[in-house]
Amino acid sequence: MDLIALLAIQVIYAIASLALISVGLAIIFGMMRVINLAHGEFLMLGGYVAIVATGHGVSIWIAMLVVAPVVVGIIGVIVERTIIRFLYGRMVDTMLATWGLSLFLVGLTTAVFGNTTVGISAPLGSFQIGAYRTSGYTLFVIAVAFVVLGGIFAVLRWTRLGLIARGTMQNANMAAALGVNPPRVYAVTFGVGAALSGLAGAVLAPVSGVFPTIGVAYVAKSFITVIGGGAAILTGTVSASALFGTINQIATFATTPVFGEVALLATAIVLIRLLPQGITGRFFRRGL
Amino acid sequence: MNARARNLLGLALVGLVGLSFLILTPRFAELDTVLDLTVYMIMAILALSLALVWGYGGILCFGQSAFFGLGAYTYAIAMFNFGESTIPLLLAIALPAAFAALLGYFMFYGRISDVYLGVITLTVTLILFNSVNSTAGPEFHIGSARLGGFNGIPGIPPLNVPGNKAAVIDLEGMFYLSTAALLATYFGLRLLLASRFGRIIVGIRENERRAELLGYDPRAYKLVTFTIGGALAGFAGCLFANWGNFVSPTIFGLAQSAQIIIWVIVGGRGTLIGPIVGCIGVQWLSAALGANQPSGSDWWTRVLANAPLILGIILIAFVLLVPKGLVPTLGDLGQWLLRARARRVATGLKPKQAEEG
Amino acid sequence: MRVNRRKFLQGTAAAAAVGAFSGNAWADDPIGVASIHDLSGGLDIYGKPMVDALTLAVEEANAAGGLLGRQIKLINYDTQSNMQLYTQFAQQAALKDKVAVVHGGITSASREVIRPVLDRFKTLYFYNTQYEGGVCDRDQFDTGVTPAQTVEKLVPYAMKKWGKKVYVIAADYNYGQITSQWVKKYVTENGGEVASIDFFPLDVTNFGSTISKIQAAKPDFVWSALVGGAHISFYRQWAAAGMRKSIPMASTTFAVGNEHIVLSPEECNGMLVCYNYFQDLKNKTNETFVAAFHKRFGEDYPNVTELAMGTYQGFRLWAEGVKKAGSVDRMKVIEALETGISIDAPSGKVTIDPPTHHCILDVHIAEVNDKKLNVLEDFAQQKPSDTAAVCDLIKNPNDNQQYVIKI
Amino acid sequence: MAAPLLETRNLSMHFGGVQAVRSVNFALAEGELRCLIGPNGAGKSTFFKMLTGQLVPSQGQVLFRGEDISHAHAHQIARLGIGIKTQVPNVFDGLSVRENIWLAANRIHSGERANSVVDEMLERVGLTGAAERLVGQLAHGQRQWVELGIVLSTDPRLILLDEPAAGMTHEEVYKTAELVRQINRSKALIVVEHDMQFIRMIADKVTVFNQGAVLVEDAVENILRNPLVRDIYLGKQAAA
Repeated sequence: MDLIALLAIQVIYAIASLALISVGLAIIFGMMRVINLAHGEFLMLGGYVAIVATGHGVSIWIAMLVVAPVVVGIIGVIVERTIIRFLYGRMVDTMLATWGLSLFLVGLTTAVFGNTTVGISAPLGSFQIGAYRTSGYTLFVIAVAFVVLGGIFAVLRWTRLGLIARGTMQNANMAAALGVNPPRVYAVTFGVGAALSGLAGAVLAPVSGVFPTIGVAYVAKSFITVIGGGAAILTGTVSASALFGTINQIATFATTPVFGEVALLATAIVLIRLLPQGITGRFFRRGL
Repeated sequence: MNARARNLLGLALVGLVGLSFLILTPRFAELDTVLDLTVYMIMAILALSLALVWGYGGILCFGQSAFFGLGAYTYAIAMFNFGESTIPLLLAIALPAAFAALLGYFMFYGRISDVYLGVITLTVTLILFNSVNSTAGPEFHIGSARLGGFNGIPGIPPLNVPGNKAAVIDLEGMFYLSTAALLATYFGLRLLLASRFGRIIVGIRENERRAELLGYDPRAYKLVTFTIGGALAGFAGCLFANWGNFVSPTIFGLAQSAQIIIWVIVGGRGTLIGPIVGCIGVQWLSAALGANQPSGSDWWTRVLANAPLILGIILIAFVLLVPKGLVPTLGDLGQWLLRARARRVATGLKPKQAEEG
Repeated sequence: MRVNRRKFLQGTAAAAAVGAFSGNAWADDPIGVASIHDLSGGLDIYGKPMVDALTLAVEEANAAGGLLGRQIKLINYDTQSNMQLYTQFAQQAALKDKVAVVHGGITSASREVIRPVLDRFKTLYFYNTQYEGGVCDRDQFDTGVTPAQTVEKLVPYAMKKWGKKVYVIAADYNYGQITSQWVKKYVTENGGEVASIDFFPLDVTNFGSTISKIQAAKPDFVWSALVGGAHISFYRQWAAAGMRKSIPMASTTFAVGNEHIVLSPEECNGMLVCYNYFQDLKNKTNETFVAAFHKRFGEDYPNVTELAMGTYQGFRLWAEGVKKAGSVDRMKVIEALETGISIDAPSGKVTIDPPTHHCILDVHIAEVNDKKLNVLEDFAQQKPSDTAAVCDLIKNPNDNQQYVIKI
Repeated sequence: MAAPLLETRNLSMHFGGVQAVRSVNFALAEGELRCLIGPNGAGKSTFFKMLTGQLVPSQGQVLFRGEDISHAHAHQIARLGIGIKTQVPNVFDGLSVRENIWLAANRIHSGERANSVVDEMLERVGLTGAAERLVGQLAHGQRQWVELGIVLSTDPRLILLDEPAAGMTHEEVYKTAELVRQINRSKALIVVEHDMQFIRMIADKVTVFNQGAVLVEDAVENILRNPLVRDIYLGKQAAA
């Protein structure tokens, strides 16, 4: 019984973390058709920012939930202004540019922080489920995921920014029609996407640790999730994460982490084969 | 001079340069240079395979490394079981090709296109990476070949002259073989692209729906293109396993698959010579950056002796400054110069004509 | 073909010849020493300290007047965690730089990539990392500890302290696979039982389900042979789940990548490890070494790792060999080293074991405590008994392979 | 009379809730030229898409020479002998005019024959001069001609023309009408057009679409007199 409960928590956690690491990319890709291969590095930067901030005596919560997203968001805007904006409509070139960016960021962090960086350990102790103990931090990550997704929903649904965003998703000129200059929209979008990635990176830092090359562990998985989800940013990410997360965890628990990983990837292939437009290409079309 | 003539001239030039390179290098270059060049030639074949599939077939394949790796592993495993390289070599081409055909059928006849192709192919290569990476235990072996997991398979026996185990191809032999193979691949693809088939796949890339309405079945053409690409990549993989006598799962990894795409973009899509140039250029660069590093821990060494940092900057600068890729840009430059010259000549003539008139 | 082979043979002959000549012919130009390590990419966490130690060793030697009156030139290659570059750089070191010796390779995979290349081009090779043991190659020397030297000591110590039921988790590659087998051997020999052995590829970061599995098995302690940056997350998640206090842990990989500094004390205090070297070893040589090291690379340098010391000692041993041989010629140096040369190193006395080309050295058991490694017990002069069981280069000098030792 | 060349049996198409084409029964004889008129959104283009296999009908059948092709792939239908020239020129913009035509000719002729066919066709559509230029760089009218050339080169039995005169200058319209009549000597055609002069120049029989259904089907002059047609079609057009 308690094992079931534990497994349930782990499944939900897997879904939550998958959604967290993907949603930033979903926004950037969904709205701008930019394949951001430096996505993993944005997450990595989030982690480092959180570490540095806590190192300077900032409360870990502020560091993770405020400082990290803000700083990485700013970095995102800078990247958009200096590189990405020259590449709109050239999806392939954005791939090369962001790959370069990812190498650059890895190199830079190594140069600045070296390769032995003192991490931050998970706050909130652990709690007992029957015979098992598990980390309270797990629940925190789940909570953050809910809040973030809820926030995005609210913004898309009820704010002007959200309206513009949805408009831009439908077609790029829409934004112009709405009397906003697309460059601004794009800069903001990229910034927001980066910020969310930074947040995710920071929140996951105490769990997975932080080192310059950790981005690789994230980028492929989140990219697959985003594409699997399809056009609609929110419903897409959530549904894909739910599907992949569940399968991944159950497979992992039944066998080994490797098979968990493989099961996830295999599911992705089957999914895209059955729904060539991603989940939301077929279901919840009205979704955000 | 018209397109056709320029085209032929180009071909002749490439052939000439290629052949002289093939013959002269081992006589004048140091052995280590020859060995480095060998691997560049091999990788260039891999680059060509994607140049065909993506640059001409319009199929964004993010997992070309899957076929490359399959080729390498197939050769290694078969080699340990057979000991004579003829069958392993053939298998290393046939198996990836068959796999590509299967995957291609699955994708194209499922009407999967665009970025979704990219993701599926990427996912496939990652699956291979994860699976092979977790075969370290002694229980994982095919015949007498242990898969070795993360450590990979070391000490792979080299190719031999077909039918004659004893006549092993030595290091220079490998150079000749790889370079010849690259040239053969290049001209083979040129022929293919000049053929009906080649012109049709380009048409499909340009406007799939129109091609369909003319009665061509894009799925079939893409499938064939993809399969050829797979075969080429597998062949390159086999040569690679020979060059280092070694193969490990990283061959399936994200970095490897991204690299191949980078080569093609850098060199220029829709050309064949471009990806070759891009491949050799990028490879040479990362080797050069890794060599003769200053050692120490001060901040400047950390920045200067930092291959990813520098490579990253170069790539970014490249996208922004040379958006069309190396070879096309050079082409444009040449055109421009010609036209400029033509203009000068024209203006130069005018007064004289006036006198005569 | 025949032409090629002839020319190729000339090539290698030349390469070898230079090694010989450079002993006397041009007595004043520097001796080339190549370093081939990952200084960027996933494995730089191990490579950087190794290269720093090697740099210091070379600088010290040069400051002391070099070798045979010649300066030493360190040629430093960064393989960027990319196997293809290992091959390319090994070839360059042997053929272009024509170095007297190559120090390099971190994972067993990378060693097995360079070893054949250097054998082929007759270049001496030092592999200075702790590894699974079994390599038997007269052209190569392995200065790192092998399982028989550490596991054999740590297992009974931990069992005496904590109990007889052990749960093993290991990185899914040669080192992890083989080491875990040694653990199993010694656990059973000491009358204990191994509850389970789980393997994890080096890029796994989510250990949630594993942790619950371990809880279900209720072992007396966990043996970790996890490796690399990603695996650090296991210790974090383990501690976050509140397990550190209830189930203790022992390891022969922990702290090699400075895990004990990356992690907070709450996450890893009390863990037992066993190595040849610890920065806090109390002996004269070590204290002067550490002082020199910090002077060169800064007081804030995190920690001199096992691998760094392995590399430092590797170079020192080679230098001793050169002095004894009075030449950098490969064969002469090998023969000199095979007389069983030993040095007084920071880790204590280190001696080359002639039949295996591995090292006889001291090992120490230490406990992690507030980012420091406190030595608890010392074991003098441990022999590489595992490799010795399969390898005797004195009897059959042409042996050249890595044995999988029957356990 | 003989079995029709093309026949549809209560052919219907709906996207979600929208009924684009509702149970259309339509028949075309061998060698016939039929004009299709109707206001925008009357379902003409959707109708064409179903005939060419670009859309699979929700209900009903398409029969071409007695064979049911409602579920055939676009390329199969093309091979059976239906060619289409879409409203917005659908050509290979990245290729030269010659290559465009060649891709079509190559499907039925091989080697040298194909090349000579290409030359003839270039002559016929008056693009010999522009043969080597990239189609993407041509003017709208010229691209129309290119597409016409492509369609003709595959030598289909039935040609569907979607607004061939759209965006053409006055004399180009005459030229087109001339060409269409000439084509009709050997092939059947269905032409969607708004331009009444053009229709008068080419057609004898006209089918009027409205709201996805066939409103009337009659000779040109009767259609022009038909009050119903006036207000739904011309009326709408005036309003538009």
